[in-house]
Amino acid sequence: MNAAASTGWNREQMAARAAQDIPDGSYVNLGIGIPELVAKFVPEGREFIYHTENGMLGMGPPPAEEERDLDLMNAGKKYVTAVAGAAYFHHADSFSMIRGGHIDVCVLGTMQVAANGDIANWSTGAPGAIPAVGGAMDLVQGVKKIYVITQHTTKTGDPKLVEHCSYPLTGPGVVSRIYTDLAVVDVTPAGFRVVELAPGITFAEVEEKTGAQILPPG
Amino acid sequence: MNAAASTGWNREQMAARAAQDIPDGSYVNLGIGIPELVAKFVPEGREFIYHTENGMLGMGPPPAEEERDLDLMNAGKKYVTAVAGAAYFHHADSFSMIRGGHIDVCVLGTMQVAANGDIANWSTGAPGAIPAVGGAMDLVQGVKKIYVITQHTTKTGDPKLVEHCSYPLTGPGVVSRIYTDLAVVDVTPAGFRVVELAPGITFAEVEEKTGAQILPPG
Amino acid sequence: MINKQVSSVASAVADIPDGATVMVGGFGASGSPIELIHALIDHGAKDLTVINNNTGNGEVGLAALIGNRQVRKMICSFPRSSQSKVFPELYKEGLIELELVPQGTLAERIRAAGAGIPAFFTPTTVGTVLAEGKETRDFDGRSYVMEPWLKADFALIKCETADPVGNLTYNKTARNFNPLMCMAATTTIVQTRKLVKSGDIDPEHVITPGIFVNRVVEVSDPVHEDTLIAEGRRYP
Amino acid sequence: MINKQVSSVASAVADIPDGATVMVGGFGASGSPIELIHALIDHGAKDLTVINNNTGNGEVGLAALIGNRQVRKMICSFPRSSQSKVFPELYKEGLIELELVPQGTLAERIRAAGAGIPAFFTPTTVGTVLAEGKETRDFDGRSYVMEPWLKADFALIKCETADPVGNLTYNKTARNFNPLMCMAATTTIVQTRKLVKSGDIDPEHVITPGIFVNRVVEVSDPVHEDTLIAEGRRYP
Repeated sequence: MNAAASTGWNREQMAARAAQDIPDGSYVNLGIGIPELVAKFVPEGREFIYHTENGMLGMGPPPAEEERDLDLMNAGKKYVTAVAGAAYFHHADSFSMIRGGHIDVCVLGTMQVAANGDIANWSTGAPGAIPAVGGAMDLVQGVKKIYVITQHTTKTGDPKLVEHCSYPLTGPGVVSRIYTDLAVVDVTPAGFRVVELAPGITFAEVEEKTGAQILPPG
Repeated sequence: MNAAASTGWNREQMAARAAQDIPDGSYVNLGIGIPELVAKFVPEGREFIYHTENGMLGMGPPPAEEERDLDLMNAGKKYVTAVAGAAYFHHADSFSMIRGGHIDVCVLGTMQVAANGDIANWSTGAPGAIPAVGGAMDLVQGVKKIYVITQHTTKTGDPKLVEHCSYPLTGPGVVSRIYTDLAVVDVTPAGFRVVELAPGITFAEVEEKTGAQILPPG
Repeated sequence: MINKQVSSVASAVADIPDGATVMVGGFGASGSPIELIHALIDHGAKDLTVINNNTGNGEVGLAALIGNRQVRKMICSFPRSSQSKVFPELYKEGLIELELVPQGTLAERIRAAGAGIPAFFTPTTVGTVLAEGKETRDFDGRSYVMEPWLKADFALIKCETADPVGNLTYNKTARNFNPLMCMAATTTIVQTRKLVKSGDIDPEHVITPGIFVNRVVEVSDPVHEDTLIAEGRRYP
Repeated sequence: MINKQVSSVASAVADIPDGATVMVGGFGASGSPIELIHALIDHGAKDLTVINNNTGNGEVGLAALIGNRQVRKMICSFPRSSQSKVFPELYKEGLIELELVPQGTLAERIRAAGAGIPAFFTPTTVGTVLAEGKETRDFDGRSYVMEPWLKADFALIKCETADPVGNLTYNKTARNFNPLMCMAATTTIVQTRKLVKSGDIDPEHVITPGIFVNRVVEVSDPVHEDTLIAEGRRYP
């Protein structure tokens, strides 16, 4: 897989890298898409407890098709399972866990992240688009640490790490760390700072593909 | 019991009279003291469900001493039982039932009631007294109908139905109806109005023992 | 004896008037009271304001109610999904209104209505377009938005087990908004998979105490939205 | 494997510092974590602010903690009862502070802290001396008082059954304030009558999910305040 390595991290590798930063025993909420893959890469010796905002702690992996329970879904409306030690609760209790600061880590996908930690991942703001926010604004305001996993640029090559979000915000100044295909990037008081480069990626390449000032590692 | 009748209602009779005004199927919260006796006089063919603010619907009568459960108490910290169809819940849910207007009737004792429905039943306001409010202020603001059972006058003969409460209020303008040893009295926009006189009691006697203008029945 | 059982879904919803505000339990397909919604379609009440996390899928349940043009306005957090088309089409034509509320704020506003709390402060939406026009306020150096309670005239609820006084239990994540909506509606109408005797539900396991429930109807083999959609069904 | 079990009540409370705010579960005698309170007496932390519905009875449990002069201030709804004498005596001598909060407001302020709600409006206390100095506001033509959340550094909790991840169930009306206080403290310390394996508590029956719990200690045969008082006991 040298070819892959020389062009950065793939989806699984981004998720695995994010999983490394989550401490043992954390309560974790995973967004839809790449963030869901984090659950496949829990480091040896650690245990995470997964929260799904539709009312469950202790969410387990998807069931075999024949073992599906139609009343056991996650927030992405996919069928899931329950691990030993799970608990069910209603939506107000579930969002009390979120808003009350009880969830340790939320890993989200995004459209844009700004250098001050602003995140925009719910709407393009395009006229005529149907707005749909779900629990995104609750999560970014309530969870202790907001991690983002995203490609460094859009499919058309535009930067997703930007000076200011052009899309409507999900929340201001909430993102701690970003895992892209090219690098791990922290949001610091001085703006973006590369923490780690993906194999074969240079800081110059990251800098070029970032839409804001970004500091080198160290 | 002619002698008793000629001097009005006794405690049991006051409670029984109040019970007559509570519709079948009502959710009822009974205060400590005479109000507790209401549960002994549920009219034939009716069923009330009792709420106790420390976390239970479907409270039943006190248990025999040898059947006490130390974890099953009412708000007055007396041991009680649970009827079929009971439910336990925490304090926030319990007071959601109260504050949210879900309890139909609350029957309380009092120190004073004013002609505008003000009630004062939690503190004499005396200097040095230790204030203790419990759930009284929640109940009077939240329950749909507030009924009061009380002697018409204090032990020293002072009126308890007054123009203005001299004691600190529990809540303003909340009382619907008062059951005393002498009469059933409504709080109306025009002030106190006698609805029914106890056997052997004249309106003149009620008027004399009331510390505010009071209207005759009819 | 108190008995909140009614004989049919039709009679359970028969007095819902035109113009009513109706909460509908469920999160996507799980916990959605499909039989009660279909009864409301048969009943025909129009000009409804409906509160649900979503806007239904396919052409059954809530989506069918919307498709039947009985809904003037939706209050929800996520009005589109992979299999929703009825609402998006009407919305784009300007034929239905939308009030978008973040999911946690929606849950808390409903709970507040049930708990007699007319307003509360939340950090959710601070600094976003969804906070525009709303009162904001700082507590302990952080900004919060004031949100009002959200009440309804009726709630349509799905549960697993009910007794005659209206105590309810739910099944797994089908619980979701259902217990909250029970608290927040003037009249709460419940379809239950099992109706049991009073006393058969352990008082420790009751999720919704009967005080929040007005009517219970047994629907012992409820359909599921996902199944209906997989079968290509539509209602009516 | 996540395991929140600690080996003794002494180690469970060992890091509570002087000046801490401590919630103590229970309503009168029911649900009161007597063994944890006695461990706090042995530990000796002083200058505490304690939140409980009452102020204890006799000379055991909370009353003993107060009597041992470890409490600077009580926040409660009902500081006197038929068998309380420790608090009343200290209060009359000006040796302990009191913040009186109506019971429902106390419960809701604690729940709000756990739910990330810094303030809410309630009708309770409107028009009374307990509303003096507080912001009031009209909604839909009725007046309400604004109340702030109420947080704590530690909560001492009693439950019936716990598992290693901290899921809890309670026994009857011993539930009361306990689940709310679990949500509102930075560190929640639980004594449980039974410690069971993970998976032994049905996920449908969990009252407090483990996310709200930090430490669990098994106290398999807990004493009860009423029994101790009947026996004329005092602590230490």
